[in-house]
Amino acid sequence: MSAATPALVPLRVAAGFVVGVALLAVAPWILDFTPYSHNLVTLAFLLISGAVAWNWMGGFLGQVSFGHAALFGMGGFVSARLLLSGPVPAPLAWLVGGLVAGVFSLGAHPALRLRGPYFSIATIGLGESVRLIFTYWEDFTGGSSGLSLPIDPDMKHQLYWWGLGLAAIVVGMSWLMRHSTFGLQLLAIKADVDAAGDVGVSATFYQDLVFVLSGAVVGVSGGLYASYFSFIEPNDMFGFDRSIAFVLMTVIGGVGTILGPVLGAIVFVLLRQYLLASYPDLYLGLYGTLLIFIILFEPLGLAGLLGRLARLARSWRAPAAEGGTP
Amino acid sequence: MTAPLLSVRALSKSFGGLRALDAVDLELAAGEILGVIGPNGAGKTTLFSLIAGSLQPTSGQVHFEGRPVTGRAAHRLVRGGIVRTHQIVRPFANLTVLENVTVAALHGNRRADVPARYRAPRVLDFVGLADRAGQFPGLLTLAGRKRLELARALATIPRVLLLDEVIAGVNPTEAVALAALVRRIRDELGTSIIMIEHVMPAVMSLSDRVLVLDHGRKIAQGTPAEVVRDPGVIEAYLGTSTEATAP
Amino acid sequence: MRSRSTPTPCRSALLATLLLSLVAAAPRAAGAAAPTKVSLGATLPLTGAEARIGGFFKEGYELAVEEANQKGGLTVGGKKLPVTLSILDDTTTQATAVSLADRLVNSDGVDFLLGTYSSHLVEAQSTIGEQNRIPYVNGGGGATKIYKRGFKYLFGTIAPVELLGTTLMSWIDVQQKAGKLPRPAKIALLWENTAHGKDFRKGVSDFAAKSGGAYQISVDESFPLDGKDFSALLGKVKAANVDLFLADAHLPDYITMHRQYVAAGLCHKVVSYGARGSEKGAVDALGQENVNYVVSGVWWSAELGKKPGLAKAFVELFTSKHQGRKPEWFQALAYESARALFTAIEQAGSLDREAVRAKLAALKIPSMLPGGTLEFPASMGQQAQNPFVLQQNLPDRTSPIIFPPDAATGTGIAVNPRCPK
Amino acid sequence: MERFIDLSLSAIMLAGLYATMAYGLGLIYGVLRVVNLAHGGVIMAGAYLGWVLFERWGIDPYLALPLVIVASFGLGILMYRLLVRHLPRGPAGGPASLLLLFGTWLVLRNVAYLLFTGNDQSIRTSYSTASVPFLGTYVSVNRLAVLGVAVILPILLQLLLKKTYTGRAIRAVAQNADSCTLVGVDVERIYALTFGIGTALAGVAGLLSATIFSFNPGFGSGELLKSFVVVVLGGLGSILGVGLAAFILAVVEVFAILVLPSYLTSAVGFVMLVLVLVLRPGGLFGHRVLG
Repeated sequence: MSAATPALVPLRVAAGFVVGVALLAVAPWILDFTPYSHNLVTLAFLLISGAVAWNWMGGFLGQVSFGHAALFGMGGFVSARLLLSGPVPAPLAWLVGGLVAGVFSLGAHPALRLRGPYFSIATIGLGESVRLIFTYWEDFTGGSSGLSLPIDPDMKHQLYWWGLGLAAIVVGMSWLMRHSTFGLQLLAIKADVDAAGDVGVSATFYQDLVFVLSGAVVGVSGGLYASYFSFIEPNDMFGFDRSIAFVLMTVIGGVGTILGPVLGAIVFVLLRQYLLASYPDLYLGLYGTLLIFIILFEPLGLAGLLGRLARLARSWRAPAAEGGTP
Repeated sequence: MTAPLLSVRALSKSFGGLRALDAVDLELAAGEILGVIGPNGAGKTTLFSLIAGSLQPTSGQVHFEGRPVTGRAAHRLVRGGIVRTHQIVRPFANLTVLENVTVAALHGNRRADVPARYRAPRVLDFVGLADRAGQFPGLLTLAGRKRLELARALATIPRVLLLDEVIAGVNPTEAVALAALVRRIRDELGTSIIMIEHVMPAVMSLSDRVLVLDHGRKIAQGTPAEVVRDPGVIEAYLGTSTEATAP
Repeated sequence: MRSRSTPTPCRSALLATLLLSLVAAAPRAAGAAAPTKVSLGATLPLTGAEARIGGFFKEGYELAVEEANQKGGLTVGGKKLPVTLSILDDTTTQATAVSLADRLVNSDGVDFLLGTYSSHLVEAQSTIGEQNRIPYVNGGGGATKIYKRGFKYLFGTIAPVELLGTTLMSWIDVQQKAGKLPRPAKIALLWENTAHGKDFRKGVSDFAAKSGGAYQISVDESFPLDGKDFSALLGKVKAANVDLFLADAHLPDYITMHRQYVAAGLCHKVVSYGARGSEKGAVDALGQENVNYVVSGVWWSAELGKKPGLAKAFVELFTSKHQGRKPEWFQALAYESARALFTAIEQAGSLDREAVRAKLAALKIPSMLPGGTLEFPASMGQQAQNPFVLQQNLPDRTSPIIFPPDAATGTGIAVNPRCPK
Repeated sequence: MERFIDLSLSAIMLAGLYATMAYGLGLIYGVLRVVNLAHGGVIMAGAYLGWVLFERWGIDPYLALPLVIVASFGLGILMYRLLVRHLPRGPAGGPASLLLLFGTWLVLRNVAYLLFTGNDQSIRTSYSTASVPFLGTYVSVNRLAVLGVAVILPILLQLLLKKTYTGRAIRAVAQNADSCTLVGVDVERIYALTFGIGTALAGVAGLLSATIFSFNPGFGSGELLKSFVVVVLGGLGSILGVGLAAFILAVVEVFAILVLPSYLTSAVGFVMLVLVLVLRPGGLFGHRVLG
């Protein structure tokens, strides 16, 4: 799977991907989803898209953003405004929301030359100022009382497939990024931004590009989210907690991996839905402990853990043949 | 001699009150190896950073193939054909040796006729790292990492290669091998080279001409033999420095 | 970081699908057999920013359910059915409030929903009731805009916060007409930037606008929830030299702001923090001498229980269960919400959601809320319009009701005696 | 004129508070190059400790200062030994340290929640609302005391850094950890001590904040953000810069009310944070390490 081999998508990967997506697309009928499960999986798709897109910045480029809620909220409010303004088809509104969020993310361009903690702190500052300003901006966001969209149960039902489509596209993009020379350059920037420049990689260009892509996807998922909940409010959409959620999902799942953010988002939904409702006193500590353990013992998160288990299982099956290779 | 490939005019750089480089001129002809020597803090690495675009000069010009390139960003200069290596090697630790080179091969000289993914293994072969292609750089010896640094620079198909102490720090056997590699780069690939080096025997034997810097100024320039006889150089550098004779 | 050590794509896809089906593996709601119980569901903020109040609402709901079950349950179509209530924690988060309500309806199969607390959670969560055509009765979402969306299944026992501003101004107006306050009176209006604060502001400023110049709003500023330093804002109030200080704040902001207010040597003829003022927590944190004469407006007060009636019965029921602790408006509104739903169910004589919805829409029952009657007028988006009661803290540690006159248990003191002449 | 005096006094008092909040964050960054995201959690812990001491044993918050310092110093040492020590150093460790300490903060919050529930608490002393007349206006006694601590703390810190062996070692490690190892300084020990001192400062900030604000387990996030702004303005790692930066931030925030709606004045700090990071990454006063 080296980048030096032709970058065509291997048949096995493509087949697995298509089968997986197709299975999920027909799952509501096969598994006879209750409306609740249906909605929950839809939500998982939206979170997956957001987490995967965050991971392009945080994992592939190594720029940990604590301000992605700004882009999420932007996408959500632009598409909500469009949907409220007249008979705009919802997908168009989401797309426009995403595009605006993508362009909006360029506002962070000056911060992109900062690296490491400096960048992270700058994104906190950006995110919080955006939140305050947009909460104050009544005409656009409805101020602190937010915006309500008309209730449309059919639309909410269909969001399952829209969400699946978005998640599939985004995961596919992740795979392509990872296994192309494009991703190789992102990794080079992550490793050493100056050295990357010295071999001709334009860090500025790639960081801008990835940030715009990430912002656009997060924006689209924000738009879908607005349609899903029919009510959005700036303090929630732009909130610091939401930015943190992107970080938590990705890091717990496995930062810099393809599968990690997907796992992380699913675990996030599962935890919130089943554990937290019954053991509310423990959820912060649970996330905190997970985070600590992952940073100290398994930097690749759940994805890394699964990889480890898989290798362990393999070496168990063939103990004699290939013991000892890492 | 025809028009120089690279010419530097009155290049200066100040950091606050400190004048790190003071009105330095130099010219590099096609296919030439120019050695740059001088005591620590003489401004050698600053000179490289200015030419390669890592730093912005305070004043002065750089011309490459007759066109002004002063202050252009590093990644754009690489595409034009000027590339540098670092004294302290900086491989991308999270990429394999082959991938390290592939990244570099993606950019660099537009006149390349071979696609990046085919060029990278050839370059590795050229520097003698072909058998290490799948490893991560952390497993290489220092000499190996220096070769990787060279390979990465070469993968961009440079016209001008700025080598910052590629030989210093490795054991004598490897030093000889690396010096031979530098010569092969010029002889077989036709790349013009400016090299900063503390290892005197290597500089003296490889360089066509040598430029001596001290306190940010050029104090001498000429063939190795001329420079060694220059009284100013002897006083400023050879006479006082112990490093001059160290391997 | 070694990035190539993830499992192979095929296995990954399989795994993701498996995990997602785990998400989807929620039990299906039971089918429509003959009902053996009335099952209700609610989420409340039991953790997070509103945890304290979430707990109060839980007390109110539980009291109503216990009371109903002690009587053998609800009489539905001639049969006594016991009531069950499952309460989940929405962690004061909108998204959680929405998906847990979804779970209650579509997975746990509850018959009806009771609401959560605070306007933004109710506004988000009530969409679930509407989508699933299931009655949703709440006592925690007071913002008028929640009820302006034309929802048919949403009922609020909590009167609009706007009315709080109006009631406060009505009392002030009485004092002004009695010559105790200057005319025109200058107002400093400070409101937290939430739906709550915006409604309060609207109530006050609409009243002032219609007063024909009797009131002039000199300072009109919002502040963020959990604001920390109000000194600059209070400096502005001071410079404006106003007569009336009308603010709307949550408890922590009230404590922080009022400490700074007192320390800055401020004093106004009328001081109010909207619904805040009489709670024990505030008195403990600020000291009795500093909260004296603060006027607060609430939806309900245990003071109402001093006169015989429904409120008295409720206060007695509550205090006997909670070792003498008195209920606040939170428990009362929660209790009234549950009771309104119970009444509608019994009137409908079935658990049919449409029938119960219709009964709720037509409901008109005697209530312990100020005004004495609870109904959900369609013209107001099915939000109850009961008046507020104003209380004033007195140096003897009581907070009698001072307005409206029919509910009053004491007389209001219009010019704050704390202020130097 | 009176308005100007009012605003200036507000700004000075606020600056005192901001400075106490930011010293600890600045010190830890200056020496360990680690952004202590758990800073807000330690502030919260300090507030609760002060509250417990005051409510249970009636110890005045200012008399409780030494106890809180010792306890949060211990907490810091523990956090360093158990967690921070295991982080990779250098640029790669940056994001990891942020996340690790953020996780620690979440755990601290949860512990506080389990111990004290989510209810808002506050400390009310006899002087909580007392004030003294000054230049025709009133100044809160408690805020004056906070200002006093804010002025004394950096002086003590400078004395510690300049006059004691440990202090000199801390400064040396801040300059260059590698050469310290060579000359026999126990760098690990210095790191642990610094982290402890930094968290002790955060604990003090929490205790002082608790005398002004009401708090709950979520307390500290606003304080953390303000500390970021101050530390970045002052140049990450410069103690005196922190004091100056706190003053600048407070002045800008307080005087912003003359031109901005009150609600937006808190956004001013964040905008400044971003501008300074982008335009002058070394802080307003240039980059100095424990100057």
